[in-house]
Amino acid sequence: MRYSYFPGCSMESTAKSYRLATEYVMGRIGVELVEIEDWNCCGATSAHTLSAAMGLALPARPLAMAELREPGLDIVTGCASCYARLRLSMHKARSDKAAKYLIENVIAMPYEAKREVYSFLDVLSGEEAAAAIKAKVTRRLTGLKAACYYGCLNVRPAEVTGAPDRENPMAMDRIVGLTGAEAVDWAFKTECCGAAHQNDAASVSRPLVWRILKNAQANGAEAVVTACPMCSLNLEMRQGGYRKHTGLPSMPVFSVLELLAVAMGASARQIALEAHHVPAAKALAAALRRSGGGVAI
Amino acid sequence: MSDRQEKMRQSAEKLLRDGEVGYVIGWGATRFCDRTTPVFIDSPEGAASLVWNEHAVNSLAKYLLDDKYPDKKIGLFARGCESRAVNRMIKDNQVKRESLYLIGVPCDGKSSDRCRLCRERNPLVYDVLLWEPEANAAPADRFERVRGVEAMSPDERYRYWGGVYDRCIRCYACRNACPVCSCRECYVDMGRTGFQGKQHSRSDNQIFGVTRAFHVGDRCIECGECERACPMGLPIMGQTQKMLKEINELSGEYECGLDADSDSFLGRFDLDDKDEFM
Amino acid sequence: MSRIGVFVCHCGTNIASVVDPDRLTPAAREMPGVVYAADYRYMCSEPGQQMIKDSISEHGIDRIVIASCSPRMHETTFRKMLKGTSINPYMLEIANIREQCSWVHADKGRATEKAIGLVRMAVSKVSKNEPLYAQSIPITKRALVIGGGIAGIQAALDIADAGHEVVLLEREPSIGGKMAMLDKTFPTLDCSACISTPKMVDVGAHPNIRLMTYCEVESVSGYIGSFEVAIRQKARYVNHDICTGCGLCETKCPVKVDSEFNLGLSKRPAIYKLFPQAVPSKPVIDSESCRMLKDGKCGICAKLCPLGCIDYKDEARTVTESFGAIIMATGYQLVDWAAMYGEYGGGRYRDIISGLQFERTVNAAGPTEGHILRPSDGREPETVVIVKCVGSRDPKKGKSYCSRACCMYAAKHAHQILEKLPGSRVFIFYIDVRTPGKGYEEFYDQTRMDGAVYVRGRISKIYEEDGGLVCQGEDSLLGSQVRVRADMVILETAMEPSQGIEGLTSMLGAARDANNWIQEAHPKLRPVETQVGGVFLAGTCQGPKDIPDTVSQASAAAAKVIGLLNKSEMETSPMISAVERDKCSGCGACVGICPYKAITLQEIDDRLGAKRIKREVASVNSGLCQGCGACTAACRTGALDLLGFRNGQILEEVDALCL
Amino acid sequence: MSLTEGFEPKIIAFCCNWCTYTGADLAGLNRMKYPENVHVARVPCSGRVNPQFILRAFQKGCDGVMVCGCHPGDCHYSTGNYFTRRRFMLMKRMLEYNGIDPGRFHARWISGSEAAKFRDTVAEVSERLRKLGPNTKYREALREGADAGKGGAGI
Repeated sequence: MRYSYFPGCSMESTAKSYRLATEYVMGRIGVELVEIEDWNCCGATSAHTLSAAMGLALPARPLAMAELREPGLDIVTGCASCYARLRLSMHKARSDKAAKYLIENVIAMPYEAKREVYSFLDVLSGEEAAAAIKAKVTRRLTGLKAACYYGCLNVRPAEVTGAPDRENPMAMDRIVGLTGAEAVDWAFKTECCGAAHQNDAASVSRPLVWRILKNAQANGAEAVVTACPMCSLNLEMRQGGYRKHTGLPSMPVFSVLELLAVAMGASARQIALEAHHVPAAKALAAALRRSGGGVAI
Repeated sequence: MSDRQEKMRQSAEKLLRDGEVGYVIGWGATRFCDRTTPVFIDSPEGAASLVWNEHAVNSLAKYLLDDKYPDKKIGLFARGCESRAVNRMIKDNQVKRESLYLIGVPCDGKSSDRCRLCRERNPLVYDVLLWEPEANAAPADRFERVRGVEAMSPDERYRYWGGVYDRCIRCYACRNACPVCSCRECYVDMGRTGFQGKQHSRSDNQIFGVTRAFHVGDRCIECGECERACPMGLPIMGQTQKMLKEINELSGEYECGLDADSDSFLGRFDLDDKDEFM
Repeated sequence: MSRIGVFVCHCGTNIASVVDPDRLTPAAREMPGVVYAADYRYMCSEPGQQMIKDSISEHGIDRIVIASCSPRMHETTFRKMLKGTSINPYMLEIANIREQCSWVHADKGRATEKAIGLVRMAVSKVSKNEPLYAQSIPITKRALVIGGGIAGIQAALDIADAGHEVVLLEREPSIGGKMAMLDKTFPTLDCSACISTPKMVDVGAHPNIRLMTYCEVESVSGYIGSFEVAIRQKARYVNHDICTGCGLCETKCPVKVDSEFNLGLSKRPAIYKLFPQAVPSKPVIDSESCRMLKDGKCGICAKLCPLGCIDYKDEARTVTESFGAIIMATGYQLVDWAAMYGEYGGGRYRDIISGLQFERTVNAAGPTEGHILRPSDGREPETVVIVKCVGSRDPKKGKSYCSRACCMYAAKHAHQILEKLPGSRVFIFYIDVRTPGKGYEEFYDQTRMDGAVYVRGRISKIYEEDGGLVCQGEDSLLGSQVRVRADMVILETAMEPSQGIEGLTSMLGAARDANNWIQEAHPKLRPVETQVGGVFLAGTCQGPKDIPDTVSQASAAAAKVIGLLNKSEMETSPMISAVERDKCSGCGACVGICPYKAITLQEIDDRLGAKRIKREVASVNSGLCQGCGACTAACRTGALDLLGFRNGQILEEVDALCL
Repeated sequence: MSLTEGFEPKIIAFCCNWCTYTGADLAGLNRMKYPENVHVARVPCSGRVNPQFILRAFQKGCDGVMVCGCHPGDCHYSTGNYFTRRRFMLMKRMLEYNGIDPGRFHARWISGSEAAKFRDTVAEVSERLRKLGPNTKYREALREGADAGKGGAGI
């Protein structure tokens, strides 16, 4: 399993634990990520609101680079925003001759969109990867009730993502299940978290985060699991005021790769669990204890 | 080359010896080293006269229409062009698949101008394939010639086609060679229907030209036999290709004879067809 | 050489004031083949017609041209006139020199010139006319009604009352359809069963109606007046000839599966009647769930039955019956909302039900005996949200059309909840409220007075939280987001054509519209006919409608059928397509073009030199062909031609104009 | 110039019996006025019109040809005009490709109620043809006094 890899900007900054967990897990299950040479920002979420051409061309450039250097490899990214932008450029280059022409003129190189763009969820839910995960899980997170939050951009728009179910996707739930944790059935898997407007319209956007957390808790979840550094950041950093408004305790937020890493034996330090805003290690430690492993995290 | 020729001879011989087919249609030598002729082999011994070289130009499929109700299967050497013709004939209910034995012979390119538009060298339908499929060569620009005529002014176009049809001798070789011309009696041969006159004039020749395009244009497999057969060397595919080009533009990628099921353009409709007659 | 007579009509001054008969008539006389030409004040009048008839015999005329008003006006008149003469009624052409000449042109000289041209066209065409003979087809005096809902029931009763035999076919074990499932009907709130079950009983008892339940149409051939329909009687495993419908067998059946009639809100045994008032009131065994039929172990019902009706070896049978006319009354089904609306939970929440499930819930004969209880825990809901247009008026996710009945039954549901559950609250989310019907707007007003809260906007998401359903949407009048916590949600879902409509319509050759409803022959003027002669439409198979409209259409379709069956034979137009077999190569280009499936390829014996061969040629069914001529334009060789509008005739017209 | 002065084009209009022919009749009932150039040939359906008829009309001396029928979806025979639409979309392009001026062939949907549309269409086509002048293309050899010998084989 080899992929051209588009890390995205968050991986380099706020998502340290996500990055470490990704490296840990992919290494263990034998997925080789070939980082795209000289990749650039995909432009999310500002570029396409300012210039349609820029919105298409920015993500297309790393894709074109990837196809040039590694023509046999599909592309994978771990961020939902990046995924949505990359996929849109791929989709447009395939379906709209004018858009392809525009893209190629701006990036000054050919882009044939021959390879697919995948998310980590696509990669990890494949049969081969799932088998590898099963083989590598050494300790189980028994009884950890997690709400899988996919975010809107992993599934929408359907004609771009090709997601079979926009309301109740199950790929992450199945991956979480492999760690021994329990994915709860809840209603806000793909609801907007208001990420783009958390800075400029906080009074409107904060409640969007809160209602997601609230529904997760109402359905018995003790943690939220995401597949995107931006989703993670947003759900985790915007919990100030949540307790006051809802009377509910704050919620730890993990990336699905962190859960996998811990289940495969990674220590808290190895994946920098201490970098979380909402204390995260405790819930995992409790789950490990329940499984009888008793291994300190 | 001779290896392939040998395979063809062996295959025909066996089919005839086993009584699988009544006869085999293939190519045979002529007095001229750069010509072959279609041959009809009806004995195992005759198979030795089959040839396969770059001069095996004629499309053999048309001969099937001369024997639509055979007692035994007919063996036919089929390249891409023959197979597309057969598909079309099956769709047009002219021949039955079960009365044919198609000996697939991937084409290695022939020395004929008719092959310039070839997009499919390998048979699309066959009972046996004598050798490995060939890679398809990049065909010439499919509608290049049509675009050339389109670029002219209306009067220039009229002069162009007028000039073409002034030279037409109305021999109907184009029709006789065309694998999708399958009427029992062609309208131009009828006295009574009177769709058009038989006289040899520019007007009647032109009308024959446009009518021919209309009759075969949405089923044309682009084999180029009509132009090859034309003794006056007239560029008459310019008419059928125009039909195909317009159909392509109206309804998306359109090629005929790729299978034996697809309806032709004028035989069906789409509620969402373009409408310019409002 | 033909002997043509030309008769120029003045139409009072309508023609003669612009077109000069004194120029036209002599000009006509000079045209090739014309042996006589005359003009007269009113050709269509009694003396005018007499003059034509006299001239025909006097001058040995064998075909005529009448230059007069539009053929759409008097072609039939003059054809009738010719019936009393020596010449065939189709040896006639009309030159339209009134509507298309004297009335639209002012310049007398030029109008007269044009009239001469029009007459010349008609003269040329008529020279190629040939005698045509109308065929008459016998009418089988029996009707088939497909579908035993209220539309089929009404149509069958009307036809039977008029004295004709009817077969009423239903694929379920009982007639009754959707109306039998409803509780009350808007706007009068009379009990649905009370008005529909007596009709069901009438059907069962009517001497002219033969009920064929648990049956499906297997194939249809033939045409108006004589359809041959193969009907498949599914295996019932119960001998209905001796069964009295006592119901003993149902009591001890160990199998329990979801009840179709109660839409999964209750269970039924494997041997069952669809519902207590079923007609026929006799059970069938559902072979898919019966233990005896599946595993060969059980047989309890057979032991219980005092008359020995149970027959596990029963098999499906196919019978072929003849009919003169067919009524389609196949009705509708509700869309599968769970597959379309993931945002409403995609079927995961038990307390979101469809309007029809609510009908069963509120129905005294339903699973809760009429108590409004929510399915999850059997509690009475305090707050109910009703969502309208679920799947309707939603081109992106559902259907683009309006389902027509939902506005009214949504109001009815609100009314029933508020009446049965005092203190409850009902919110209705709507796009528009449409109440075009007698007493409908008043009913809607009353519902609002009762306390139903109408909120204009769609629901964007429903989710479960803290034991309730949160309905999130927009109040587009206030321009704000709203969220309502409900105990139960009712989705008023779109109607769509019944499953299986595609197969049935293609057997009949009837067209469907873009939404798969059966296409009527003309949206205004022939709303209960299909374009296939002898096939009529009743009820929602043609498009969404409520009960009053359904019943009206059923009676209208019945009237059409009665009119047809009252005749013993019917004349067909002889102006239809004809095949010249010698020319036909059997390419089949015409077959797919015919909208009536009138052309088939037929094998004929022929000779090829000394050899006898069988070959296929096109064959036109004169009962089905309507004479449009589309096939002739597709026929390259001209083997197909349209009688009355032959290629040769039209070419003559063209040539004549260009002279 | 001399060719078009005082020139009145000859137009044949193939009209379907159920829509356009009825619309033309309605124009008469309403006493609408339009040029005398157009002669209607009645056909049951626009789908009945064989492309051969159009070629023949040009050959025999019509200056313009119209094919008119019901609007798509309204065909009396339900689907006839969908085939008309395809057939004549191609025909129009083939004629133009062969050098016939686009103004000489027109296909139009005119319903039974669109008397005004019939009038306007006829007026428009007739005006356009008046400007174009007589059609010489596809004409068969004119009998006497024509410019015989100018073209190739028998004009």
